[in-house]
Amino acid sequence: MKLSTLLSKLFPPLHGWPLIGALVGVLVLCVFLFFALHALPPRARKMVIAGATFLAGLFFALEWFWPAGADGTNPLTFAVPTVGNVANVLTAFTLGLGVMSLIRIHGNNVARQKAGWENSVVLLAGMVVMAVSGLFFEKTIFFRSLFRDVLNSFDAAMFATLAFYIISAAYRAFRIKSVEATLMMIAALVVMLGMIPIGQALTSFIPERGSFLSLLRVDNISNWMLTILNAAAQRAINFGLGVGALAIALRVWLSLERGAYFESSAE
Amino acid sequence: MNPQGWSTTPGIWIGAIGTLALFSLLYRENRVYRLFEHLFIGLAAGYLIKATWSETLKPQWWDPMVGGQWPWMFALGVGLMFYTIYSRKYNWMSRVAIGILLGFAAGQIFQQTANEYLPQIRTSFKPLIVHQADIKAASQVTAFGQSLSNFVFVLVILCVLSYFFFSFEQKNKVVQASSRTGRLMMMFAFGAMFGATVMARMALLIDRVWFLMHDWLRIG
Amino acid sequence: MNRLHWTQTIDRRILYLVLLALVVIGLLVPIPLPLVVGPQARALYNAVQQAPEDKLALVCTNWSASTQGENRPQTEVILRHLMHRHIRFALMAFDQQSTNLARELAEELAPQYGYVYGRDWINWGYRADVNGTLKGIVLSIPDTFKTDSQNRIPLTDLAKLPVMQGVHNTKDLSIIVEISPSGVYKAWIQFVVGSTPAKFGYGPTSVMAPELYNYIDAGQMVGMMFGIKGAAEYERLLIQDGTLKKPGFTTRAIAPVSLSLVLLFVLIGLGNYGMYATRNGRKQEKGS
Amino acid sequence: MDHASNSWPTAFIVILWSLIIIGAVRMAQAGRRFYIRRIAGLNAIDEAVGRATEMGRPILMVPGIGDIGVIVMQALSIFSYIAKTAAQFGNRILLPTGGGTGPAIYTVADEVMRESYAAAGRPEAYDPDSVMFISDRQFAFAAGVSGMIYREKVAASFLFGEFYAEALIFAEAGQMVGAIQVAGTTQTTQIPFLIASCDYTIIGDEYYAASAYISREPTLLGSLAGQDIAKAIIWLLVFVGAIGVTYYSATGGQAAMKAFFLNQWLTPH
Repeated sequence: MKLSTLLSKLFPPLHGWPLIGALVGVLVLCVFLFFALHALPPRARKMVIAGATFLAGLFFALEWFWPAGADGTNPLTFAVPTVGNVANVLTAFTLGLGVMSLIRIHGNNVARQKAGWENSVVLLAGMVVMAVSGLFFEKTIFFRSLFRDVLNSFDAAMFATLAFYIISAAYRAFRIKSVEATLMMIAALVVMLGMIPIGQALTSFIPERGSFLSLLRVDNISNWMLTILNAAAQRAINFGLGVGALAIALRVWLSLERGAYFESSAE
Repeated sequence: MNPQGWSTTPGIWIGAIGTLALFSLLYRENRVYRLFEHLFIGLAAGYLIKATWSETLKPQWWDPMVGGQWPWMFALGVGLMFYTIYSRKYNWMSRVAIGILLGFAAGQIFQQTANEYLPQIRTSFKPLIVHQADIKAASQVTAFGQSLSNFVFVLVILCVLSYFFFSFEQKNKVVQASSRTGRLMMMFAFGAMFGATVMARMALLIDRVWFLMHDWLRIG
Repeated sequence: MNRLHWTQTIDRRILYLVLLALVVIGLLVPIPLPLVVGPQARALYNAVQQAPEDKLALVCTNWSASTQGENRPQTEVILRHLMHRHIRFALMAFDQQSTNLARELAEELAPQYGYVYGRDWINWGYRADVNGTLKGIVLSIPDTFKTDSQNRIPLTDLAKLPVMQGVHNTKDLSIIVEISPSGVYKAWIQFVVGSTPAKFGYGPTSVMAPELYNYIDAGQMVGMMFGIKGAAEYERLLIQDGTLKKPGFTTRAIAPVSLSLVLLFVLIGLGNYGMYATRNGRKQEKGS
Repeated sequence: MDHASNSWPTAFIVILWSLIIIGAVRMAQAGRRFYIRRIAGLNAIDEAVGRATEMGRPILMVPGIGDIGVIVMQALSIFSYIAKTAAQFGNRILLPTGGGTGPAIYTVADEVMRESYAAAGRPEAYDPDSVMFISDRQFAFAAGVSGMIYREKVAASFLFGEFYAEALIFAEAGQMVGAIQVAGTTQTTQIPFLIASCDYTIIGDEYYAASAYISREPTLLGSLAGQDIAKAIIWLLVFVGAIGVTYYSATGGQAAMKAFFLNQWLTPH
């Protein structure tokens, strides 16, 4: 029997009262499991955490390593979207923690009338107005304008400050102080020259193609730097990052990790 | 002042004043910035609540569950484990839920590594001597130029990789030279990346200034 | 202290003010800066110019508010060009925000060219799954998108959506242009480009553009617009052929872009000159 | 490729790397000691904390806006070391979290900071308000954190994690208030901006070496040695591959060999 059919037999879809019964039943079971888990000794708790981590990872690992048939799927493939949804839903449940963090800090500010408490009022009011109008009045001009004209404008404004910061960063950093700083500066200047008409005009007397010299056009040099030097350097850096990510993922998955969060035993 | 010349949409007004307020941080931190910073965070949090419900929880959890797929209720059980962090006694249980999230992320690493990095290794096998016959007719690159480019490409990869060896002392002269070259090549690459980003950032500023001038003040 | 010392320590607020002034002036006063139309923009223009009129063009957008500075003008010139040539087009997106932003842009331009929704253009809407969607449209567009996103009318309902006449899969497209700040082009090349006679063009942000030369060189992509500069080059071509009567925002925007880059050159030059001069000065003081 | 069976040679290499790394970790846990070379940027962490103590101003730690996963855990592991030092000297710390999974990261960060203070022997000094969720939205997070940098006049700023365009906003804001800044990110495209604005920037997988370097924990040093061997394999593959392709393209006649080398091996089907 296929795993998917087995699962649908084990957990048949229910409707009406049986559904409500099942939902309540699951909740009661969860509460029971909660206290059962808590009764475990510390060593077993550690194993529960390690086991949950391992099993969650095992699904994706198995699904990938299990040879696929001619149709490009294996017996686990059907569950990939569902497991992806589970991950999404679990992450979504953490939302309350974030909102509680905001409410705690800013609610405190307001309650104790700390300096700048008015700002905290604005923050909380903004949150309520946006959430309520989004959840219940989604089709209104009010919500659309709040989202597009206000929130999006703020996003774009903050993003645009980068134009200023990039100027001051370049002005300060691109000095001929060391070999490294100089190399960075030269590369940046050549690439920027290749982008503006004035820079392109510098070497525009060289024919665009067909001549050996055309490689010396500013735009060609700039392209060469970006596609050869830059691409190769980035690729090598990313190899290291890839291996590093693989290593820490393996350590976390197999509970071999040591350091913050992992070394302490569950009390 | 001609009232018709001004946009009347309150949203655009708040957006425009907020834009100016957020820019004002560039001068110095001030009360108006603070006000709009908090408004921004508040609105973003409100939108997060809305989006979490209508884009994730409702379609992926609530709808299927009330549609008959009752095992989804277990997700709530696991999800509530996160909230044990508020209790000294039970807070270890949040680690089970976090562990599941970390496990999901970690388990996909094999596929990610294979998909992202292995093809890049393969495409790094570039011929160091290119023959004219192998060059596409339309291309303006000469065989010599392509050979040189390929040689530099491979050399840069090897040098930069050698910079990232950590677990032995780099005493050997060849290794030292290679690692140093790798570091310099990286700096060159970083400069190129910096230069390539400038124009995009300027375009964003111009877009915002245009928004202020055109959509808000209706000039230009 | 050396009298050139100031060139090393200009207050950042002055830099910011100068930049802002350059941008405002550059937008207000038309500054005739030379603009070289590069081969990539020209190739994309030619591809749209030569795209068959009896087929549907596809414009895929993935940009949101954060990169609209470059991607919006690119979308605008492409849509204007298509509308001027009376090629019907479809919009699609892999970004939720983008589907609204592109639709609003199309709604803004449509009346100028007498375009009617459902007859001359259509919005297929947004899909999150890139690979699945692209694999899907190669086989069947109506099966993949099912309905249009505006009115939820089935794509097969040709009475209500005559724009979909004769459009079954990617073979029936006249040209594909994606405007995007992200790397979705790889999926297009992997899944779609080989399946259709339609040419594939691109509008990347200038950060991403350098990645694409490879693909243009390999013929997998017909051409591209290099960020805002590319959009301005494209607009220049549209003015030259009479599609556009007067220059739009894009042409205006290119002057402040160039000016701000020149400002950066000047500043880096000043900083280094000051440092060099101060250093030399110090050496002389020691010597004397 | 959706499955390992699309290209077994590819899967083989991934498995080989994994086994080498796990093997090195086990060796380290069994008592074998591994060496680690100097990483300049990381020595600066103590200096930065010291500066903050002198100035009596807070220390900022930002774990980026990436989703919860291994990159964030790595950042928190670095921050845990910083927090321990800060706890000993009585510095205030600030740890804002953001990104799509910001609330989940907030949970973990809160635990890690609490533990770090306890490990430093000063559990009472931990202020739960020092860890906070700001926003899932990239630029709302940027606005909040840069406001914080200016208002609190942070003395030291540590940016470790997955950063995108907002990296430069934080780094320049820190620069403006005169903070000493140490940064590292897995997003290579942001490294140039961090180098331009921060005092010390660690590059590439120095990021993953950081926790081993700081803690000298045998497990992590072992893992690092395993990673080095995996990278050495890449080095060899690229070297041999390039020479091989050159040879076969030079000899011309062996087109079949070339086709195998270039097109079959490692290419998913």
